Amino acid sequence: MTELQDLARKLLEDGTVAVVIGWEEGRRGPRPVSITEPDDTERLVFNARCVHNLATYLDPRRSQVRKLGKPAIVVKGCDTKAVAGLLREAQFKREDVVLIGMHCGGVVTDPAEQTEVTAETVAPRCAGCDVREPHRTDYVLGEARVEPPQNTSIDERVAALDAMTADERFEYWATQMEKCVRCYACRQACPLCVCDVCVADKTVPQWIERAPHARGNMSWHLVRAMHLAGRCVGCGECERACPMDIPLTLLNRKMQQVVAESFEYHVSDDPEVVSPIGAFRDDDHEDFIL
Amino acid sequence: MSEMTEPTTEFEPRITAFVCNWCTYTGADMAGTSRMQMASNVRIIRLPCTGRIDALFIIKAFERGADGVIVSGCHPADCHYTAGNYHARRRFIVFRELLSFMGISNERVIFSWVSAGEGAKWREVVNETVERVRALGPFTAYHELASRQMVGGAYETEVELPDVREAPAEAGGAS
Amino acid sequence: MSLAYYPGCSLHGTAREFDESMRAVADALGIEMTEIDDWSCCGASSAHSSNHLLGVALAARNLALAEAEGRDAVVAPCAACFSRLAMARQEVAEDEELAASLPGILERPFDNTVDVLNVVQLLLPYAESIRELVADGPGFSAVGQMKVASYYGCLLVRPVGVAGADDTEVPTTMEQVASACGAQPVAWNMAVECCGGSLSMSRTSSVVRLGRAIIDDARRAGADAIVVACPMCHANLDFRQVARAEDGGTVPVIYLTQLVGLALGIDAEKLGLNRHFVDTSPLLVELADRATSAEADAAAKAAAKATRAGAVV
Amino acid sequence: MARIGVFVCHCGENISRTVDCSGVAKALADHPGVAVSMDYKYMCSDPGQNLVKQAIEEHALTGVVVAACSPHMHEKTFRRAASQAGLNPFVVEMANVREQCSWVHEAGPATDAKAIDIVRTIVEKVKNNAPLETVRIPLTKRALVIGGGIAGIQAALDIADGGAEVVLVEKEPSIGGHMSQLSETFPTLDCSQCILTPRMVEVYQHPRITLYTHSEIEAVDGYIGNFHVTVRKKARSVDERLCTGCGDCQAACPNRKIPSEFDAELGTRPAIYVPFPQAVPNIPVLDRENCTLFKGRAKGREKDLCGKCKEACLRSAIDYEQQDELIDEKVGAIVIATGFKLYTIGREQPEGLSGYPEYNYGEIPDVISGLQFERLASASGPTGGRIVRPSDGTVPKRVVFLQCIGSRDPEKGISYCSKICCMYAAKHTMLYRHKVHDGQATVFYMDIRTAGKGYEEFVRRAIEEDGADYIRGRVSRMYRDGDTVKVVGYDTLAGEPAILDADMVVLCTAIRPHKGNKNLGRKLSVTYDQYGFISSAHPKLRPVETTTAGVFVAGACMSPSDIPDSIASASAAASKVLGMFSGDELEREPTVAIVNERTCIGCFNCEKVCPYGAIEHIDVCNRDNEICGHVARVLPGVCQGCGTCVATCPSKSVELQGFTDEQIFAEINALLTW
Repeated sequence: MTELQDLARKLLEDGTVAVVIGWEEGRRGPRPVSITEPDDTERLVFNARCVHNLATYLDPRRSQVRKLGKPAIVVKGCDTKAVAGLLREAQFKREDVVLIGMHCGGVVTDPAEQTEVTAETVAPRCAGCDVREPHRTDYVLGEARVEPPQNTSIDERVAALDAMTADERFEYWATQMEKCVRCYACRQACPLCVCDVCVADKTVPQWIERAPHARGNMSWHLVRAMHLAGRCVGCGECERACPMDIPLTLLNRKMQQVVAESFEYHVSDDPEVVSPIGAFRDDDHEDFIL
Repeated sequence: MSEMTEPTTEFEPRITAFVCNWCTYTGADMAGTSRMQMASNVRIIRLPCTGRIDALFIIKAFERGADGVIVSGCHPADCHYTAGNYHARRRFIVFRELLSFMGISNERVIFSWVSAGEGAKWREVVNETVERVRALGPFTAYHELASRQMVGGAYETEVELPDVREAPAEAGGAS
Repeated sequence: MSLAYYPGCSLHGTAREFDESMRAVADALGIEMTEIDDWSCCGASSAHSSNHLLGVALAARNLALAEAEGRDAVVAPCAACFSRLAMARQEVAEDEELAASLPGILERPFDNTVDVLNVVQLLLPYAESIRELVADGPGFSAVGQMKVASYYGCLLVRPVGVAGADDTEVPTTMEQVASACGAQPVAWNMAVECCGGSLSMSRTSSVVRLGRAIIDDARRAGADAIVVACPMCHANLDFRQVARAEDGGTVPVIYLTQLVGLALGIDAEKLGLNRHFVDTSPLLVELADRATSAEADAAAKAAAKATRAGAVV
Repeated sequence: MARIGVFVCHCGENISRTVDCSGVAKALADHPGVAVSMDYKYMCSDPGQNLVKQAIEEHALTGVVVAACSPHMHEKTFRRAASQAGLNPFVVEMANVREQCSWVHEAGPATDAKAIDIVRTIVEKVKNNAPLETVRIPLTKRALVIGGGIAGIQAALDIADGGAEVVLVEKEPSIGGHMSQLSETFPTLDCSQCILTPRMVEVYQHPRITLYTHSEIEAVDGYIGNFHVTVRKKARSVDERLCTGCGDCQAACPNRKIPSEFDAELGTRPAIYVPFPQAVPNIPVLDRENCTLFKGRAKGREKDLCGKCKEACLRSAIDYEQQDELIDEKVGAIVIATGFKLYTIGREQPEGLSGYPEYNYGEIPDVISGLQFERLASASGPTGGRIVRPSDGTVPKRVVFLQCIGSRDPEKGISYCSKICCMYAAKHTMLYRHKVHDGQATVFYMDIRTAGKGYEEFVRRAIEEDGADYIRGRVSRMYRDGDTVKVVGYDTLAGEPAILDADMVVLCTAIRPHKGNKNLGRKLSVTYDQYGFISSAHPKLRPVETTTAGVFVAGACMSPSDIPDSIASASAAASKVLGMFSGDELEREPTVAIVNERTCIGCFNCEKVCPYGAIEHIDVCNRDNEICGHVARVLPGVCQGCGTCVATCPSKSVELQGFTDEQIFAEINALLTW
């Protein structure tokens, strides 16, 4: 931990950055913090309970963070994929951000109750993680970590839904959509949802019904999943932020699978890798087209 | 929607077609000039290119009670704008899987390439879609989503899924 | 590939030599074919022109019998039988109702799994082995000297899709078998011209006229003999030719199986070559002389080359 | 509140036969926003259009919906009428109740309901139509003509005479196309060279025409008024500035046995050659595939062989090191005039076609094509105009012509009629009779099609005065019979076989487009039909325009044409080009995309999907004028209005005028409101 704190102090003291965004111990587990004073850097921690994806604070729309000046943020491997996503869509320039990469041995699913990474507590997104050692960051701290136990429940839940008939799936999602209260916490938490005026807020024309009944909600979540297809890094923050426990990551996981199968595209942490949006191949499969 | 004709015994599906102006719309015109009789359940909305056809249109059509949606445009390499249909194809590969994952059966969304000279093929697409959707029956489920009451609804569903995190036992304790 | 043999009425009657040569060649090449037990008429001409179902059912009965015997394919040397069996097989394959009704009519199971081969389709895959057998034989064989015009007629190449893979206008499969035997096929124009077919009785004058045009063209092309693979063609060309001998020279007409038999060294008598109306024996004698003189020239040339080579050294 | 006029057309009875037009008009009368709703027998007629104009003035309409035929037919007509009455043309829309309703459904309540729905949808759309002004973009007043046949030559001359500059690109070493290979042309029998070569020289000397021969189109991009073309000028191995066309190099070339393409393989030519005496430009081309020197180089020899042509050239114009040249040209309009080639009856056929086994795939001596007969009859031909048999050079006494070889024969993959064969076959019988007085020409035909001016009389003359024997029937088989050809046909009028012995047989083979049309079509995003002919924008109303604005088509590359057709369509295309060049700027439909720069987040996904590169980055400054971000902006001149960017933009910050989200939202609602 001290390695992180010393680096943060040095960066703040010699002015390379104006703020260091990381985690500090909070009442119910680590919580994001932005540190501007060198003395406060010893509050920084990093452990298996740091599940948040701090890349969301690089969204240019967060003017209160931008006002603080050039940021350094502490990122796990999966977070760098979100940073690459933002770079791919020109939201900020790479030289305007300092990335402090941390070796990561997997994180827990619920930071409030769970402290150690075990077979039961490991987060589903850590299964098959190929970025335990983050690439393309300015610094890499901590030591290499062994592969955590694999929790592939999310794939099983997607497979279980796939196995259902269309009507059963419709019934399942209809009941989930009834719960949604349209608080848009999922949009707020997502590092890649960066629009100034979201299409869900447009009323002329009101493509997505704003009333929180199941129909409006289904349309909202359909559009959200479409917008994240080929972009979502699977950090799971949307589901963790959802007050009504709607299994949103199932939708995004399914989209990841479809994009991987159809376009051989896996969300990558390299901003140079072109996203499938706007790219096409002559031989994209069209067996479903008459 | 005009006042429904007196309810015939057979279910008459309402199908919306989003078609591109240069190929399928002209193909439908050609079916007209060749007097090719076809089912009258399809209502055509003309757009410059399949590239312009947004997933939102299809969602809105189902929201408003369409029983089936046709999306049709130029064959690959024939697009008047050279690449509109390629982008559309890629978009619909993903959207179609998403709809099916959400439980809206793929049988209700029909994609096709119909060129300006294929009036006969357009008639086939229309007739085949009408029969296919008539067999599936009306799709009021999406429209009636709005009237599902949340009171206790979500919490009593016994839909068992492995490892679905149990919502707290009593209702409303979601903090 | 277990084969059933369907001789048909003509191979047991006027075309006996086709049957004899077929069996002889089959033995020589090691092709096992067993005659279908209790085979019946294939429904040629009379049946299928009067009642469609009768024509198909008659042919299907034989296919059903072969199926019952567990055969993979039926060999029908006579082009008419081949055409009827192949047509029946195709129609049953395309028409479910017909396929469903046949087992009742035939009073036996029938799943239409048996293939149908004509004699050219049978021998073509054996062309290589014929070539090797001929190579082992005498260096200058009679067949080696024979110039042949292969005559297909109609049923061997038509209708398209039923009668095998050859080109309907410019067929080449019989030439391939003939050259495998060492014979020299000639380029001529009447390979698929009509021989008059079943008008042999009702319009004999036309049949003779058409036959004469075919024979003249063969002779002009320098053919020693015309090779056929259908008893009807043979009858119209061989028998009718003798009836009007005064019109011009005659050309022997032999079956493809007889040509292959000769090439494999089988005795002409055993192949039924003596049964033709246009006598084939003078041709065989002449070919033998040609072979010997050709052998003599070759020997003389070799000797001369040797002396010249000797002189140089 | 919208004040929309609804006009339901009977279209004579095309619509009213199965749709209750007055019922539809009545149903729309009390639709919210509709000020007036009427039906009329012929809306597109003058009185019909006047109805619209009066209604606009009387009711101060803010929108017009004409329920009639397809917008492809009369959208322009009614938009012009409305603008004459002072209403912005872009608030006028067509509701297609003819092609997509009355013509394809039976009369009945369902059809009427559908017609009402269609009209109501367009009314809801028009409520959201915004008045738009036409887009003006700068225009390069230069035209590119692809193909130097008679069509290309005519188009180039007309455009150049009209005052605009022309770039003419021809694939062969000389312009002239197939017409230069003809001996005499129907129906006037005047010598092809005499009427063609002056035009060719005119092109060569025209101050406003830049001519590239032995060249091809490498790439085209840009859009109407601003095309950017790359021409590949293939190496001729001859320096054009120095060469005087004296022909010494051709005389010196030892390799003279190469079959001449110009003589349709009947004659031969040297490796360095000028295709025909009157070639324009009269500058030879070195055929590097057959030249011994280049073949040696290809095999890697250090020392060059031969080199005779270079020695013979006094002006040392021969240059073996000359390479292909890529030339960039900026043009405002393009005319495609790539002409045709002939179907062959041989064994190898391109995909979808089949040869003629009945005629032994043409492997019979003295069976030649119509073009080869032209070369035999032509004074500059391999035989100096003497009609002789290619096999033994003797004069044929009996010549048989076979019409419709490939054409009108779906079995062979070509269902259309090639239009010119009936005429040139009759011409051939005349030429043959004039040169071989005791010769007998026989023509096997299905139907003689001579619809042109003076055409029927021409064929009657061939039959009555020049003794051509016309037999109606097809030839079922043809084979070599000794040294003549046995032609086995049938005379369907006499009802008996027609079996002839012919000394020579001429096959009038079908006209086919060049294979190049396909990738040319891709480069210019121009559509082509299943045979490969370039498709025009509208077969009847816009025959010489293509679906791509600024690209026109002329001559046989769009359908089989004779010389008068090619000239007419070439001049038509030229007039379209000159019409386009008449103004200083180009006016374009305003259906282009516009970015809402306040909500654009600068992700530039729109730029990734735009096929025309019509999106540019612009800087956004904060209050103290520092650049704090970039947003997208659409170039109205480049945008073609496909709308792919609109569907790709997640925040809906870009709108396509004419097909805005509000309009489509209104249409969906009108159709399906529960």
